[in-house]
Amino acid sequence: MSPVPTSADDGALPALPTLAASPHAHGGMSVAQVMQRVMLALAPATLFGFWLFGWPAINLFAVTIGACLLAERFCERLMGRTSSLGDGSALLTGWLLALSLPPWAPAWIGLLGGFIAIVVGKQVFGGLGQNLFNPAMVARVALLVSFPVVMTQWVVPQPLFSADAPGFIDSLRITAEAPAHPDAVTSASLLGHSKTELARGITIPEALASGPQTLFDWTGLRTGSLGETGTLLVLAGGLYLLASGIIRWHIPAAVLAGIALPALVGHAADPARYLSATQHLLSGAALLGAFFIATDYVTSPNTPAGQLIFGFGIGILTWIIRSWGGYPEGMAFAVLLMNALTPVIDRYCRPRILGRRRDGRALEPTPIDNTGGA
Amino acid sequence: MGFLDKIFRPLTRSEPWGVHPDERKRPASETPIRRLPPPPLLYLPLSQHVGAAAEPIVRIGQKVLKGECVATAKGNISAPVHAPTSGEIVAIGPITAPHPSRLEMMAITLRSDMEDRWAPLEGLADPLARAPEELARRVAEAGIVGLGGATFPASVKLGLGHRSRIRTLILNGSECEPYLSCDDRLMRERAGGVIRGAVLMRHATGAREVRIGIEDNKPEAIAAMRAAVDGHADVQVCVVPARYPMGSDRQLIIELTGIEVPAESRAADVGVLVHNVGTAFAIHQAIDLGRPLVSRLMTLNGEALAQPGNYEVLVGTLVEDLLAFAGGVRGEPARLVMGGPMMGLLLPSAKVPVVKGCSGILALSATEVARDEPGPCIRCGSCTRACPVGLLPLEMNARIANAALDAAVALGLHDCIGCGCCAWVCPSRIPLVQAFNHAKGELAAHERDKKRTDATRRMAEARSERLEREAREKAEAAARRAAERKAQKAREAAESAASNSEGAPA
Amino acid sequence: MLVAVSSLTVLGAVLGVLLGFASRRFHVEGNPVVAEVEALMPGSNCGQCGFPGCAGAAAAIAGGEAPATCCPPGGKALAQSIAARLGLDIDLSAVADAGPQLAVVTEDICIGCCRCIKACPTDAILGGAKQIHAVLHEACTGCGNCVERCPTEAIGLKPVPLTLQHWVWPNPARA
Amino acid sequence: MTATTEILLLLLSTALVNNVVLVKFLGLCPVMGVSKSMDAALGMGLATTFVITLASALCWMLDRWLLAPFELGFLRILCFILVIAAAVQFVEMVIKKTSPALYQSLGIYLPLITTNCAVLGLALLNVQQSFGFMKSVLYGFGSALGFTLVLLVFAGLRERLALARVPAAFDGAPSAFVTISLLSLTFMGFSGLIS
Repeated sequence: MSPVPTSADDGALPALPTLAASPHAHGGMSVAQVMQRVMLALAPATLFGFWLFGWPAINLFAVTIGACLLAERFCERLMGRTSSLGDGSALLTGWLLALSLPPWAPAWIGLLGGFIAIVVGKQVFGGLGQNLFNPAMVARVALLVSFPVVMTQWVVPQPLFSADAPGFIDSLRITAEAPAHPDAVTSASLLGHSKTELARGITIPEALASGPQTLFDWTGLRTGSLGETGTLLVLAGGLYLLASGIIRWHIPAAVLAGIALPALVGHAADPARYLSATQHLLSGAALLGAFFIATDYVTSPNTPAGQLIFGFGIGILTWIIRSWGGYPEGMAFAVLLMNALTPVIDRYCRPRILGRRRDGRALEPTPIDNTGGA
Repeated sequence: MGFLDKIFRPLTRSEPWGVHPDERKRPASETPIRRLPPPPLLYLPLSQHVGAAAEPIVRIGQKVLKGECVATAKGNISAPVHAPTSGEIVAIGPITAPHPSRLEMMAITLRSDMEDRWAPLEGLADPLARAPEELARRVAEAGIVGLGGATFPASVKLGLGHRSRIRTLILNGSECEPYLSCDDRLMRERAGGVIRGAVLMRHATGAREVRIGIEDNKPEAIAAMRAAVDGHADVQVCVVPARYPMGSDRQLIIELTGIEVPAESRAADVGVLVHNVGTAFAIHQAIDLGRPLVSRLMTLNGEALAQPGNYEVLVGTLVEDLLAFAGGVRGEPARLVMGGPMMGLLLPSAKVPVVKGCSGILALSATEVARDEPGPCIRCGSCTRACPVGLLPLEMNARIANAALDAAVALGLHDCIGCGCCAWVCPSRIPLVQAFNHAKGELAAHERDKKRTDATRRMAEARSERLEREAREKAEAAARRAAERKAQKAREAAESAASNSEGAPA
Repeated sequence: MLVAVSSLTVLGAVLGVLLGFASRRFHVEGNPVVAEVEALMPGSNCGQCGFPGCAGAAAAIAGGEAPATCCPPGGKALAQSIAARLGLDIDLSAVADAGPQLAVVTEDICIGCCRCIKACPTDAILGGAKQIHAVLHEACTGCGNCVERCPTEAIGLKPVPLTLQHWVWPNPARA
Repeated sequence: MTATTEILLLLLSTALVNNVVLVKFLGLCPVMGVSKSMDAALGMGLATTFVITLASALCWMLDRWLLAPFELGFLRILCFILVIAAAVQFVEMVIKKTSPALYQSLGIYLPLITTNCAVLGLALLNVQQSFGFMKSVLYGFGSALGFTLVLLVFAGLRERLALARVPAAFDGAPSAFVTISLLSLTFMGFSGLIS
């Protein structure tokens, strides 16, 4: 054998390693881990919602998530792709959608919503990472526009194990939408109530005074979507996400500022017409949206500046739709509108490249200061 | 956007760049340097540096001594190769390159006589009194290249000091790559030589000051260097935070001088020069002792290795021999890597030689490599945050995946330093660096094609010009001949007419 | 009726004058695209596209009479850059691209007839009558014109050997 | 209500609430045709904005001072088309001169602004609603802004879509249609904003 090792000798060597570029190590983070942490952060608020609204809410939650998982697997099978249920993204989509639905909504709402979210909102574009709009919000808006009555029927909290809470068997009837949905338990949310009363010419303070007790309560004992009422728990989950580095402060802070600033100004100018900033921030899906929905990686900008613009846009639009629009809650619309603007924002908010100016031209070299003499 | 900039700049600039990979430098960094005896065969690639390959000046069968030049530099940017030990040249030909491509490269094969006899060498007496050019020439003759891994001929960089005025010479002792600790050991054990090299380089470049940047995770090296620096007022040891890629020259320059090197320019353009501490030590050896670069320190590390540690290795030693000396590998390593885990090159096998730019050999186990199948990008933006240059790796990758290379260039592909931070953090495990390497390679190939096309066009034009000229000349010649014939005929006619009139028919 | 006719006439006349003036004011000479496409072409005027030289092919491509993929020596890379310049969608799978190639003379068979030398658009073949010919690698574009002319099949095309300097990382597999 | 707020409200209402593309479904041809790149979309949007604004003004004058006094209402569409065609021709010449690249990328869609139903539609709507001159121009301008906005946003989305691994059955036009329908859905959030 020649003393020179050439590729001709390769037969004698063990199998060649598969070609791979550096780096040869990895930080260890995976998509599934990201999704798991978000779910962990959502868990307290979700459990609170389960307790507050009882078995029908639990049923709806299960149905919605089941629909999402089914739809995801169905689409992937249709496309001949391998299953990606393991990454948890479809589960999370279903989870977020369920949290944004009226807690006692019938099962078909959850089914249809899950189907819309996954098929129309996500798989049509190619699945995880390819969608242009937040799938859960696509489904919520589609449902809201199509079934406005069902989607705005808020149930008065009836905590599990309390006297009037429906048992598991009753809950199945509610979920299956047997007609016996007693009128007494539905009520308006703060945003909806104030909007309808305003339209009738009644000022906000009067409307709040005359409305039911469950309109507004910062501890979360209020009407609202399944997952949005436990505001403090939502906030805690959001802070956990911030602390664990899954999300960063830019989007949530900008969303909340975008809601709070115009609310402050509006309320100061005309308290009879506009709700206060506190009421805006603690009602509806403001916190849930700011921490969990607007921060969706796929549909939000990548750079800090872009994220601030994006978040602030969501906040402002939410406030505008809530205050002047035709719908009582604007978070879902605002998120989708800013989702649509995300490519434009990304395009105009690129980070500055080292050694270049923001417009992409190279920096001028700094003159060499050699006057001191060696 | 100037207004928005003003608002957002403070918010965005505070974003830290880079990553904090698991260091894994211990226990290798705590073991003293061991010297590897000469192996039976050494393979000396002719192209161990950036630039033109060296040209062999030895014949097969020729006996050489340690330190004797076996291949000389060819062209301005090149470096010679020296015999790392004494022995006999047995082959000059292609060998498998220490490169993931599995292609071959030209190399000289040397059979060691196991005597390791130095050729007669002479250091330069009182080098600080000599002309800087002479120092640079000595460094060039010693075949010294950037030992941090860039392998740019050191003398060329020293020569830059005269063309653009150098204010600060930076010695890079940051060693930000995980696993590697050879610079750390060098600074701990041979601090005096490094400082001596720094002083020589300062003289050669005409720099006013020397700053040595060392990451704060190497307290012993900092202490040793501080002790050695005593007495040199213009040499300063600076502690920099441990963060990858602190050792990238642009990042280190910002950290140590606050100067941001403009894109498309060299550090020398702003009066800064960065050299590795290993290069400084090699320059000390070359000038004070006259020894060319024939060996270097490298770290052997990785879970699959029995005895991780730092070794002084002759250039040209087979990785196989090296691993055997270090106690061999446990089981089958998942990857053999030359260099650090973040930027190192995958080796096709252990039957390749180590080269001048090799700072370490890693035998990584499957758990360390943690290779997962890539998933779709979820646009999480981790890569954007990690990128030390401020690029958008996810956007560039999406464009490269769709073969839109020009769009990737518009996003700053050419500013990418290939540090690997983006791929290290990517939760979807997308091989971003490979995508960028691919695109850069393709673009370079396009560039070559374009040059070739231009040359072709010039040649085609020259040819058509030539054909035209030939046709013209032919036509002219034909016309001339026709005219001549005509004249001839006329003459003949005239002659015959004359003869007719002159002479009466017989 | 008269009013309608006359008002329309006046309207048409006014707009016509306006446009006539504008067309003078904003007149554009020639088609700059042709020159740009020509700059992209290989420039060897090998004629494999069927047009008289690269300038002719460039005009045909810019005018939409020829596909962007009509240049065999340019291959996929050229088709791509032309398509990008003209904003066309092209089907690259139709382009046969064997990669860069070089003409090689098999010295045993070459009879030194000089036919290939005359056919070479870039003067890349050296040699005189009754002498073995050689190919200048730097000048050869791999157009293949010489291959057809050779009476003894001594000239063939072979791919340019891959070296470490020319090696390109493959595009990684993605999900 | 001051004049400024009125102008602002009119612009907002025409650009967002009654968006010409997503709510009135006018001018869909260029929206589908010229939305592959943001640069071309912006150019198309600006060209159309110019044509719509100019046509709104010219057509108002034409209608008020020529067609109405002489009772030539039956010639309205004909005359409007003539004016629009002339404006488009003018824009085409200017773009060809100033930006050949944009001219190339807009391609056939540039002369087709003539047949963009949004342009004629807005001119006719102006007449129908018997707006004053300023209001007509503003109405046209606001609608055109809405058109440009949608075109730009949609082009951005399609640029991203072009990089996505869309399933084969939805590649190209189908996914674009789904996208614009979702965009239309989101614009429903503006409904009831300005009554």
